[in-house]
Amino acid sequence: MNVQQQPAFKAGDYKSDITPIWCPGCGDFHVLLSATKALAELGTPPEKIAVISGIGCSSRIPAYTNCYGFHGVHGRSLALGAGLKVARPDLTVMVMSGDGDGFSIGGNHFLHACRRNIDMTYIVMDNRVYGMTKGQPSPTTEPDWDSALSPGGTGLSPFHPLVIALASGANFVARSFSGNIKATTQTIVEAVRHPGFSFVEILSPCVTFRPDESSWKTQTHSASVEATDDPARAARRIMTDDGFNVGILYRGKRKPYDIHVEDTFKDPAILGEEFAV
Amino acid sequence: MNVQQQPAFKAGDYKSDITPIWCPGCGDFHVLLSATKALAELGTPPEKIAVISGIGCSSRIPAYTNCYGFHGVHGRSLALGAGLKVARPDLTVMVMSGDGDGFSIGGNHFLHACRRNIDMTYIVMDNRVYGMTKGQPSPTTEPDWDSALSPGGTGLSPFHPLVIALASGANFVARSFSGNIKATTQTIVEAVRHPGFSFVEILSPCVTFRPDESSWKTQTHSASVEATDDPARAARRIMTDDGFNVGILYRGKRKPYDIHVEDTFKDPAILGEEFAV
Amino acid sequence: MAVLEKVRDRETVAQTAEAAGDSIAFAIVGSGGAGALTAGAILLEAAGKAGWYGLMTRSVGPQIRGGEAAALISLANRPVDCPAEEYDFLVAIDWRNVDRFAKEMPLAENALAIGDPAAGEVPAIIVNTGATLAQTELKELAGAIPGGRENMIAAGIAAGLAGLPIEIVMAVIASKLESKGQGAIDASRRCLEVGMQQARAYGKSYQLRAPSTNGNGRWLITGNEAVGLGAVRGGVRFAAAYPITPATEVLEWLSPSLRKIGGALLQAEDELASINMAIGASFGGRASITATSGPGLSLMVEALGLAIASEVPIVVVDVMRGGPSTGIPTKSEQSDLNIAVYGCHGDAPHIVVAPLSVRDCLFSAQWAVYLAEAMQTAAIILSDQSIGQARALIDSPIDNGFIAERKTVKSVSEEGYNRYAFTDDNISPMAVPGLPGGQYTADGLTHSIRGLPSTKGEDHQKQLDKRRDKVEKFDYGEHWAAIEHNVRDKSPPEFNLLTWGSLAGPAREAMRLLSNEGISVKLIAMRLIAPLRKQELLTELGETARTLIVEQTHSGQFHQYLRAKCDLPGEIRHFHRPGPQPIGPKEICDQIRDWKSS
Amino acid sequence: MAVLEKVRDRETVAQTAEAAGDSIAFAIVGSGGAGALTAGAILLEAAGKAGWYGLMTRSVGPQIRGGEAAALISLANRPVDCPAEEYDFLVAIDWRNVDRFAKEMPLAENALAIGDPAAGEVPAIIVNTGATLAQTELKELAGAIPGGRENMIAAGIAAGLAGLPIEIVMAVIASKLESKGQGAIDASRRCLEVGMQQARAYGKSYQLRAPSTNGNGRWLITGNEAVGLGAVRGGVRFAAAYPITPATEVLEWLSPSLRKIGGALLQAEDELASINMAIGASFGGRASITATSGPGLSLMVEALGLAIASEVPIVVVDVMRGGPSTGIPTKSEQSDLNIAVYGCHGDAPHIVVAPLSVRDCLFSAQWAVYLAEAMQTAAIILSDQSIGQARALIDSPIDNGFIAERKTVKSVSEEGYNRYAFTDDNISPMAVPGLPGGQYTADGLTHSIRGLPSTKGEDHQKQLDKRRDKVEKFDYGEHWAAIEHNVRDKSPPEFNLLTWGSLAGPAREAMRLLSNEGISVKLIAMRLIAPLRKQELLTELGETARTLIVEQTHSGQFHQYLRAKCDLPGEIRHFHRPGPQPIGPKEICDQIRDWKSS
Ligand SMILES: Cc1ncc(C[n+]2csc(CCOP(=O)(O)OP(=O)(O)O)c2C)c(N)n1
Ligand SMILES: Cc1ncc(C[n+]2csc(CCOP(=O)(O)OP(=O)(O)O)c2C)c(N)n1
Ligand code: SF4
Ligand code: SF4
Ligand SMILES: [Mg+2]
Ligand SMILES: [Mg+2]
Repeated sequence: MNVQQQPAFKAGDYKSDITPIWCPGCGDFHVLLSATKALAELGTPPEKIAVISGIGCSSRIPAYTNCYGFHGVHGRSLALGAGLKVARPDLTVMVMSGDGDGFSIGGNHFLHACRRNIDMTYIVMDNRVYGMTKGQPSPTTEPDWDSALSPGGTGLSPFHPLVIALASGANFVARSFSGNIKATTQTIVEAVRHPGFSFVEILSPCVTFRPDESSWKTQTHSASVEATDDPARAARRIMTDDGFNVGILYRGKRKPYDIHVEDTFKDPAILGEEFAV
Repeated sequence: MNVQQQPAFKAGDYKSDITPIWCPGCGDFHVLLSATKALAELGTPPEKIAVISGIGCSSRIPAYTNCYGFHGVHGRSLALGAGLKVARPDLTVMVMSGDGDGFSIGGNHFLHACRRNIDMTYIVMDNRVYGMTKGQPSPTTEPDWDSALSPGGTGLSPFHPLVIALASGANFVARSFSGNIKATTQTIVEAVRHPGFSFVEILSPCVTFRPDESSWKTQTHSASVEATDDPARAARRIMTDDGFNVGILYRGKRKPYDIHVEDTFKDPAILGEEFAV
Repeated sequence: MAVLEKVRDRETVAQTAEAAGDSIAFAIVGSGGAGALTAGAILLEAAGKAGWYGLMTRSVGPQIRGGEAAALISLANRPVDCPAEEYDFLVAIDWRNVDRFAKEMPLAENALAIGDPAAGEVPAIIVNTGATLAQTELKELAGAIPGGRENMIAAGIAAGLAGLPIEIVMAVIASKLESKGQGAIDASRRCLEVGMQQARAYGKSYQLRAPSTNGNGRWLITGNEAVGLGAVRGGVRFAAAYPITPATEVLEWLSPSLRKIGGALLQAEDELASINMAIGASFGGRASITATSGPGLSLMVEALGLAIASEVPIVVVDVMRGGPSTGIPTKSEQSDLNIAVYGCHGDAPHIVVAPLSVRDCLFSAQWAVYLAEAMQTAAIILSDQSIGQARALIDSPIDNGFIAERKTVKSVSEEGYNRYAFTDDNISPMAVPGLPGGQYTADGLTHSIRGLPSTKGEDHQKQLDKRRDKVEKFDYGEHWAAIEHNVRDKSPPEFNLLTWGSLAGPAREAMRLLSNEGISVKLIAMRLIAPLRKQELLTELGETARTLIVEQTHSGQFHQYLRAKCDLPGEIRHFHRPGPQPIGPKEICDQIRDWKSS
Repeated sequence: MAVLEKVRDRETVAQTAEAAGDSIAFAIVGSGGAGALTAGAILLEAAGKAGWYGLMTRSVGPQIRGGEAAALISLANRPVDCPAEEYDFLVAIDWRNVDRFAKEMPLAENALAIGDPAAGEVPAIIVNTGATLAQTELKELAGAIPGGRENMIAAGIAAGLAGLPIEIVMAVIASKLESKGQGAIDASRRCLEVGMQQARAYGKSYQLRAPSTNGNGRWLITGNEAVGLGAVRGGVRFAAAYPITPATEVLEWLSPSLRKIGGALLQAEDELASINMAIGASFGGRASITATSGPGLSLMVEALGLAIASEVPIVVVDVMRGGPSTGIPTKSEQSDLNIAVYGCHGDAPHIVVAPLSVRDCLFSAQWAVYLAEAMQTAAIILSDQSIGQARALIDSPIDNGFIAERKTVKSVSEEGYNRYAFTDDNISPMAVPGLPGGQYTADGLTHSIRGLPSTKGEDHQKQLDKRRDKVEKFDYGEHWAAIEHNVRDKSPPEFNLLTWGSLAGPAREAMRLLSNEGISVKLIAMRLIAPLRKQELLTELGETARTLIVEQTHSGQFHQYLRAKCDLPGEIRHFHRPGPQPIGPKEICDQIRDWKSS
């Protein structure tokens, strides 16, 4: 991409005029801000970007950007994104999801998107709760978090998105905290630039159903070591981290998926020939 | 379980009189044999065992056993099994699947079954192909395996079932080769005995669509080291193995899921009280 | 004719016209955090304690939190069937976005609208109703009371206008604020008192007649809770859950409740898992349920077919919302009828039951569990947001006695066991895992009587016949519909009013209103949607030449469903509209009056 | 009346009665690995080269491999519409499990059944047909030829009996065995010669009349391939795939074919992904498709609703198999009509197109792509196993000219862009990503014209209206059905024969047979299932007092669908049966004859 030739964009150019329905103080506001800043830095014109999501508070984000958007059904954003990118390799495809949408109902697509390694960016706003449906435990929720649906907690050990991403072949793996706009912006920039499937987990507090997450501001700390390109090393590191380690943890070198729809087509008439007796 | 008090069972007691539809030479015959031998060794009466499957050549297995069976729909065997075990903790639940059924359409349930850690055993007959639908690449298929659906190969790096199992919390992780009846039998025995969610990948050749898999007989070799209970160590080992390393690789100590339906119930009349004004 | 009161309770008895003062309706609105809904809930409960019946629905803005909200409350001396179409008064804590709600709470002719001058001008949409406007400094008054809150002043105003005794309201508040200490309770009392004083100053009153009963045994329950309780009464001991609006409360009620009696709820990763978990548990011999809404039901249809073909009983609750696709999650519609009836691939006969009211959620859910278990098939409960999330004051409902009783084999003879054997009642006795000799494999493939996969035409045909016949020939008794006739001596009635599910409420109210005008109407509110009781329906439609069909869908799904199955006699008119606007009794009356005068 | 030959090709022209010798049918059976299917495929292709038309279906046992298989072949001097109901001869390489197939290939009165004495006794089921039995030592004869194979001897016998010239059969074999070298080719020739010699010895012949054309431009194609080709001709450039019987071949054909012209197929992890991938690609401006069967369609209905509500065009092929649930994957049925038409939650109008024959798969698929793209909605192609997996010799089909043309915006004015704007034709011009200023968010939530989520009744109603009207008011021309009348001068006809999809073939054949008896029948074979062309249908049904409806379902889904939507005139009879046994022309004739004489 030749950034020089692009007009200079500002974050505001990537923001729509729609007022988010998010609760005041929701971490997703910061994600939106960081994403638009990152897009401005990348300099791709808004009409060449597609922001794809499922259902959830976090998944409302496409309409708040000034890009093309698809607010699909619950859990299927990665499939929409994969089809779009294969059909339109010229677009920048960003899939943005929540921990319920992405890791619960959408878990299978996550596995296979990592494996497929299509050149796109997957950002999950992880608030460790189903916000939109008013506070049920998600796969990343702590085992003892009390709720109406799971009184006393689920008792289940939380899902490790980064480990799974790595184990199933994502080419770029990072974690960020929504409150840190600068780092989040930079992480998104690098995720988009990195070829293949890039995964960024953004810890994004739910002030309404998880007020306890206000502690994340102090709990998160940057990864003390540089990103590696060795999946086994990265795995070792992530499997023993405390979940609040932020930064870019892995930059892989796998070749992105390369089957795609061309810009011009041959006449399909040639396809009939094989049937002639 | 008090094996002493049970009558002595033979493998034949766990085998039904139905002739399998499998192709002559299919690896799944050996899996069936090993499973019935293992059940005989465990000594649980057939009527206290449920064998649950999805759809595929491999998933035909329940009716070939003399246990209770459920041949469900494609990809959902783990959900059937989870519901059954929570509702009937007294039963031994074995879920038996294929690589397509279990890792492609069923991938999400695999993730969450590992995480949930319900006390049951999950056996996947991995032949690295969709046998039943006549030869398409599955998630475990090599990237260069040629087929009508993916001419020249998918180009995708294969899915690592053991790594994913470990990363998502399975409590027992093993690999076996169907041709080795003795080792497979023993692995199944230990998997069933181990508390929580036990996962066994059995390499089971498809002689029809993957005749090249006849080489597995010589390619497989036993794991040179003892099973560990440290998931990080196990992960390191599995992430670098060649896929033909057989044996028990991990025995975890996580507490199994313990919410279940009781044997006797209180009168539901008490539940109305909260609504009285 | 299956006259209702013979078999069912007083809720369903036709009432004659009411004198004024027999019901009131009011709304409390405010922006997020202002506590309008809390105030409404307290008043509803207090009204119940005082002996009234009532219904509260809520309307909220799109914001997840901090958005405006309205509590819409109807109180009466008899069970309230549906939200009011006219409101007697409105208390606005502020006016923020009130135009969003205004359509849902049209003000009556001599209505009163109370607002705080500090909250700014009264919006035009309220002024234009012609309601009497009253200004009360809610904020100031609350500020003057240590720990005082505007919503409690508003509650006081409403209690005053409605004639709710302060001691009863205080009893409710005290039990809610127990943990907050006496100070909080006292502050609430002060607020109530001040509010009631204000109410007297308006010079208006909408007092209900003294209740005819003392409220003993009255229940306060939502439709979603009632579905849960009905299911457990019916025998459900296992539930699988994936949350979705507006069904989540069914699951949230079931989780702790099942635990209390020895059952269990398992939270699933998605709806594909939840329904299969329920099927697995049911295969293990436990009556099982899951609850969802349209998008989740879409994901369940494959496994529904499995339950039907493998003959493993299962109950699926669909609390309908606006569709298609994600649609309008927080609003009601009846447009999942098609998928509920026709949504499986292949020929897959099953049961669809639609509760007729908040209270009937209990009956219908319990009955549905019974039916699914008795026939070893899938039963769908088609509830909707309008009853699922409404909270009603009802008479404490007796257990209808329908308890899951699955036809099982107790022992197996030498010849062995055929899971899918043919029997006189078309129901094949089931072996529950654990029974020696009963081992079989349940299968969604076309199978022989033993359960083995078969491609034979004969096996296919006969198993399809069996599965059709078991549901078609079952004895559903009188419960397939609630039937009432408002003017008994005019027989046949001038009009049939044919509807289903939650629209039974507004339709019944319409019938009452029409009886005031001497128009004789027979209400047929269908509870059993599938299989359609064709003969019974035709008998009930009888010789009446005019039938009005009412439903809340865009395409007229119910009407087309009836047409598909039987030749409707006489002249048919069809009144239908999609959500989110509820269909009210007056609109239905207008349809019938128009027809009569045409 | 939309008389067919005006608009469509000769396949669909009504034919008058045929003299004997205008068609033959035969079967080659053998256990797995014996090569019965290979022999059949070679003969079919050779027949095409020789100038005949033909159809081959296959029946296989449950074994994945090594199970027995039968090739069922019909050849004629005109296009073959459906599998034969009577077979002229049968060559059995062995008799293993032949009783499994016997029902599918009933032998004609003067039929010949050839078997190898080495394979044991001729089974009773064959003996009892009364066919002339002929013994030929296939195994021995093959053994005597170096590299000889029994199936090639069988092919020689069949070619001899049918009168297929050896040089033409050899041309087919030579091209297939090219890579195996001259030795293999020579061995095959020897086998053929020996087989043909045997055939002469039986003293029977079923020779076809010399073909009327030379076979130039004849095509050999399966329905599944034809669906793929039709879709690509219609403009499809993206496909998403998850394999399932009997639809996999659509995907397996599309994968390399799309690649050849610059398109792409993406293999998905499941059907939830495949349909959403197709929707994503279509959002990007590419006409997109996926193919599945009933179980997969069940998993797709949620996303179908999304495509409909967000107005992103998409085509889903459902190659139907026996249902419900896993059912009978390898056999045909029409029982996914309900889910295809009614399977979405909410009100979700869309397109359902059913191909009428192997050849029509091409037309229908191409048209369906055109319709989906023109109306920005979902189109389901309801094919089935009986045409999808059948291989037919047809005239080379011309491109019907239907090419995807989506109404898009080319530039955006200052006022901005409303994705879901109202227009005269109810189709909102779509912005394709990349267009500056066209940015919008596609949404499955109820939305305003701009595409923003809305809970307003007005937005909901108007968008629902628009989505209904765009499909209802579209001009489908004459393609909604294929219509023929066998005895033109008897008007109105004595009977209407009303059917849909793949049953058009047997119904057309029945009509031909009845014209021999002077019974005048009008065939209405519906291709456009939804939206139902009610007016056109009623016009075509016309004044005929008797209409026979034929379909392959257990519950009569097609009949009920028609009833739901319109009042069918006159007397209606309904002939329906589930799979797997195909419904044949003679059964249909019997229905009509019975009715006539009653
Ligand atoms: C098929 C389906 N199932 C369930 C839902 C209900 N639902 C909407 S959002 C949501 C959870 C969202 O959680 P998450 O992705 O974490 O988003 P958050 O609201 O926390 O940002 C659920 C279960 C749905 N819309 N569709
Ligand atoms: C919903 C659904 N999609 C697709 C299919 C078709 N199908 C049947 S088995 C199968 C693949 C099975 O592969 P695997 O699990 O590896 O089993 P194998 O046959 O190799 O033992 C597929 C795709 C189906 N039955 N249901
Ligand atoms: S509920 Fe939580 S996640 Fe949703 S908008 Fe509010 S704060 Fe954000
Ligand atoms: S196709 Fe492959 S997996 Fe299936 S039965 Fe045959 S050998 Fe086994
Ligand atoms: Mg969340
Ligand atoms: Mg496999």
